[in-house]
Amino acid sequence: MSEFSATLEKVAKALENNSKRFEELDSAAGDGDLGITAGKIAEGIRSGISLSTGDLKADLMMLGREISKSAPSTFGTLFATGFIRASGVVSNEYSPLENVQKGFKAAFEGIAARGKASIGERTLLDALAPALTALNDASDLRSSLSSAAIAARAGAKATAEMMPRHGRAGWIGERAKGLEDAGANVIAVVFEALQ
Amino acid sequence: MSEFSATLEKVAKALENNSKRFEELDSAAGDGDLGITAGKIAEGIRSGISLSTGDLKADLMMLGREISKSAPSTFGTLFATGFIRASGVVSNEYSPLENVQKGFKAAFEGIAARGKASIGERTLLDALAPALTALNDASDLRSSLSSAAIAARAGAKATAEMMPRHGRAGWIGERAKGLEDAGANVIAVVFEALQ
Amino acid sequence: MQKILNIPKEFVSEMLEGILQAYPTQLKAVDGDNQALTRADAPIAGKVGITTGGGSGHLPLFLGYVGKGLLDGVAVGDVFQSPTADQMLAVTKQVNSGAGVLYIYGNYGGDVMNFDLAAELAAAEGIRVETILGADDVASAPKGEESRRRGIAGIFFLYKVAGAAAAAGKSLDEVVAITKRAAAQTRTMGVALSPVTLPTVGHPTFEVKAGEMEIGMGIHGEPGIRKAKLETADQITTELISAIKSDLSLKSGDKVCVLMNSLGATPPEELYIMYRQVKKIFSGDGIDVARVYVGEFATSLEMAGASISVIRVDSELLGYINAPAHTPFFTQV
Amino acid sequence: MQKILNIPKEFVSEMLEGILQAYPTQLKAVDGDNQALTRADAPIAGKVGITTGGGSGHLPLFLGYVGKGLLDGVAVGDVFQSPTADQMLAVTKQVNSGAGVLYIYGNYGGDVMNFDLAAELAAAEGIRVETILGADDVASAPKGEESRRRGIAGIFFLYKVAGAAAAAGKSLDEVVAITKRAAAQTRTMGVALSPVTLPTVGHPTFEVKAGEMEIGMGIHGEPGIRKAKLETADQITTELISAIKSDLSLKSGDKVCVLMNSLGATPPEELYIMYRQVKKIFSGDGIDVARVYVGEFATSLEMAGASISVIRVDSELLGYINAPAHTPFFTQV
Ligand SMILES: Nc1ncnc2c1ncn2[C@@H]1O[C@H](COP(=O)(O)OP(=O)(O)O)[C@@H](O)[C@H]1O
Ligand SMILES: Nc1ncnc2c1ncn2[C@@H]1O[C@H](COP(=O)(O)OP(=O)(O)O)[C@@H](O)[C@H]1O
Ligand SMILES: [Mg+2]
Ligand SMILES: [Mg+2]
Ligand SMILES: [Mg+2]
Ligand SMILES: [Mg+2]
Repeated sequence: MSEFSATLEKVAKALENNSKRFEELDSAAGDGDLGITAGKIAEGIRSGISLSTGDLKADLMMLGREISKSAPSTFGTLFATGFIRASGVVSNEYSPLENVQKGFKAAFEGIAARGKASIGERTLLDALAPALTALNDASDLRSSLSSAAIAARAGAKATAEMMPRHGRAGWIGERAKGLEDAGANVIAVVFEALQ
Repeated sequence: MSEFSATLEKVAKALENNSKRFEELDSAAGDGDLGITAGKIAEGIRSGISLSTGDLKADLMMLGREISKSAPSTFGTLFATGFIRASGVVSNEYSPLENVQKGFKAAFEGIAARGKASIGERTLLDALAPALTALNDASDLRSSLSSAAIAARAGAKATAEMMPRHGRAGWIGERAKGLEDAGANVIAVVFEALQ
Repeated sequence: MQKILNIPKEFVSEMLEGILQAYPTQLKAVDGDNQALTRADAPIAGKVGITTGGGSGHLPLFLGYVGKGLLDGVAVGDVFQSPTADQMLAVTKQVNSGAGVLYIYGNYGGDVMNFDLAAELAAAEGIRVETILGADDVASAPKGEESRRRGIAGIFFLYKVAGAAAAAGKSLDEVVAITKRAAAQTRTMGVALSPVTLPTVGHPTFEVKAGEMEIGMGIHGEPGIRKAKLETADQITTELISAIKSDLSLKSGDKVCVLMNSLGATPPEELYIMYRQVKKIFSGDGIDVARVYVGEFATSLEMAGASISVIRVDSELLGYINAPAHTPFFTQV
Repeated sequence: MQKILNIPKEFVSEMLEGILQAYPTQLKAVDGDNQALTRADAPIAGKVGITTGGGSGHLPLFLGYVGKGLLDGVAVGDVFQSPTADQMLAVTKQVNSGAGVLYIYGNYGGDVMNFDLAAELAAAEGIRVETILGADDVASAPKGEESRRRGIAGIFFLYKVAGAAAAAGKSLDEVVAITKRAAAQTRTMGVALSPVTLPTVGHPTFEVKAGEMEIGMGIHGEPGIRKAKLETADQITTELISAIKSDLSLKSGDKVCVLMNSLGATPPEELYIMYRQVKKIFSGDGIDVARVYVGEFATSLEMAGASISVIRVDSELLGYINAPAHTPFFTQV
């Protein structure tokens, strides 16, 4: 298994290990299916790994397609969109750090466009945006990923004070306050697994 | 108000006064609507009285039509059928006793034909049949009606030991045993009011 | 009582008002009585008139089948109650074009009494009336006592055959003959999963416990043949179809039409899960399903449960079943 | 859980199996995936393809509107869940005859994400895709925030208009323009009287207490705008119609079509009682009801409750609404 695949496997495992927590958060403010979605994303990731060709661009596209097939909920589709958009910008000519930076930037922009959400609206973007900033501020891959993990976690924490406007949680408004956003938590877990 | 109308008014009142009892009996073995039906028959009788012309034949037909309009349940329709069939056989040329005997005979036959029930099957027929015999055995109107009332009541009592085969009670079978038939009880009340 | 109602005892009159307002070009009331309804264009010259009647609470039964290619008129009773003989008589007179009238309705005491009386009064006015009863419920009486059986959703096939034959210009005798043939080939068996609440009563009038079911319970809560723990869709379907198959002596090579009916609250999704099993059984037996209807055809307010009706068809019966029809509640092209 | 089921998690696959077995001449699965369905005769040469999609549990939504004069294909999700982008893509490719494809579906996050992704992938394969969202639920967001509104039963009118326009040979741009006009004129408002139970969950996923109701609750149990004691049919109807009237700025002389929809367990009898009041209000306001539909159009399994949809029509929109259509679940002549 390539290093890339091994890292993805770590992400899949982390998603499974935390599915209970995701379910709890999504139950409180949404419809409680984010634990299931996390499990299905893990399945999609594994199925993408098994089809891996070694070509980063093709593999990211494949991962996105497989995740979208196995996890069709809002979050699953946004997650898959990130891979598909990243696929469009990575290249073998770039350094790993460059690919990570460009890939996550494209993922962030694609997800924001697809979900039509803005920063501060209590979504996964509120964990992804600070992580992206941290990635860009760093000069080597290792430190970039570890500071991104810290930033994503802080971002997820901060969602507890935000009013939801998107997804099913958007319908409950004020009542969500005090609780962290479920999707932002998934992002934090993903970055913690990547480092 | 003619004597005929006054007698019918007594029947109407008796039906209303006993509606609770009819409801109880029909609830135990049928669908519990016989109390309501009795009230509606009383209404139909009063509406027939109000349209009375003094011609016995025409008045019985009118009573039957009015009862069938206001009380469309099984029992109401059978009851109405009795009046309509009686209307076909009475005549101003007969004595009151003859008219009572011929009228109830035609009513009995019409009800039996319409309901396709036989004696002993736990229906109103089991009160009406002994009453009819008593009417025929008597030689004056007064005694004929009083012995018919006694016979109808005894007939109604006897239904407690019969297995129902008709109406909604037919569906519960054995479970009806020990209770008198609701419709037979109505007949007993009617004859008690007539005497 | 989770019902959208005004005054409970006005349930039927308000419903009928709404229906007449919804379909003013298709239905009309006879002599201003909304409980005596006919096609707006009745009587149809030269056509045998077909009427039905029965209590309310079973939509689309009974009035929903009044329209082109189906019935001409209907007498509408209160919830679960027979309409009056007078109402049926008024409908009869309105739909009669001189070709005679056929009554088709379910085998319930009150209805039989009233409609027999109506037929008697109509005959006295010179209208020829014939009657065919829907008595398709296998669960309501054993073989040999078919005439005691209640009528439930299978009556749809009788309406369809009679309506199409009459629309095709058949005489009263011919319509009677073909409809009798349809009745002889039709069986239904159902299962109830919940009771119903009559608007004027306000609480359930009988009981079906959560987690249980009653096989063969009637659409007014008449006792069925077996109470049991709620089984799987395949088990229930197999039991219903087995009873129908044996009562109708279905055999390999037979052709049937099937009607999957919800009693009200059971959603169509569940009917299709059941149909999957019906099709499996019939395929295994070499029985050909020529047509299937799935939906609400004879309901009991908000009762949960379903029934399966089967009619064995030859090409003539199938031709009539496949004929077009158009009413406010049922359209087939 | 009073449901007729086998294995709860096979609910959707068994239902789809039953549906395909019931209508083999009308529907087909794309590449053997029963969750990607199209008309059996798709693609129709030269015609704009119209597809929809969404979660299961809402029959006849969504797949019930696939057929002549209506839609060409549908992606079917699990109960209350979006289908995948891949399924929508497969349907898109199957129904595209070269004239382009229009997506019409309800405004729910999961669906929007997936179908936007599908559209993106279809575009990459050279298929032109346009999208119009059903967002008719007045209760789900205030005026000024219409784009946040959820789609419920009013989507029927969008399907009807788009389907008829496409069947009449209109181009994709023309179909989009007329359907947008229909969407701008359509509003729905509903009331829930009971919760629903998802087959895989086994107990109600939200609460509506006996004797209470929730005005504006969504068809998946999304919170409404007002919980209250259950009111009369006339009171409820007046509240729903008032909200629609003011949101749509209906005025004397306007012509509308009305759709009275049961969420599942509420029987048609009650819908007609409500319609009586709708008609009374509109008559009083000088608003003309050109057509009314009454029945189940967008349900939520066995949920009790109802919704009222209104579309303001001109003669072009009304012409498309009145055009014939024929699917396994909906026939209009
Ligand atoms: N429009 C959106 N843009 C970005 N993120 C979103 C959006 N809608 C939902 N999310 C994220 O998805 C999470 C919920 O995902 P999921 O449970 O799959 O959605 P749902 O059940 O609402 O369809 C939320 O916690 C939020 O982080
Ligand atoms: N076929 C029948 N022939 C004679 N009497 C009958 C018949 N069916 C029912 N009855 C009588 O009618 C009574 C019930 O009447 P009712 O409550 O109006 O009928 P249901 O509720 O069954 O329609 C029974 O107690 C019985 O006496
Ligand atoms: Mg969720
Ligand atoms: Mg979800
Ligand atoms: Mg009774
Ligand atoms: Mg009764």
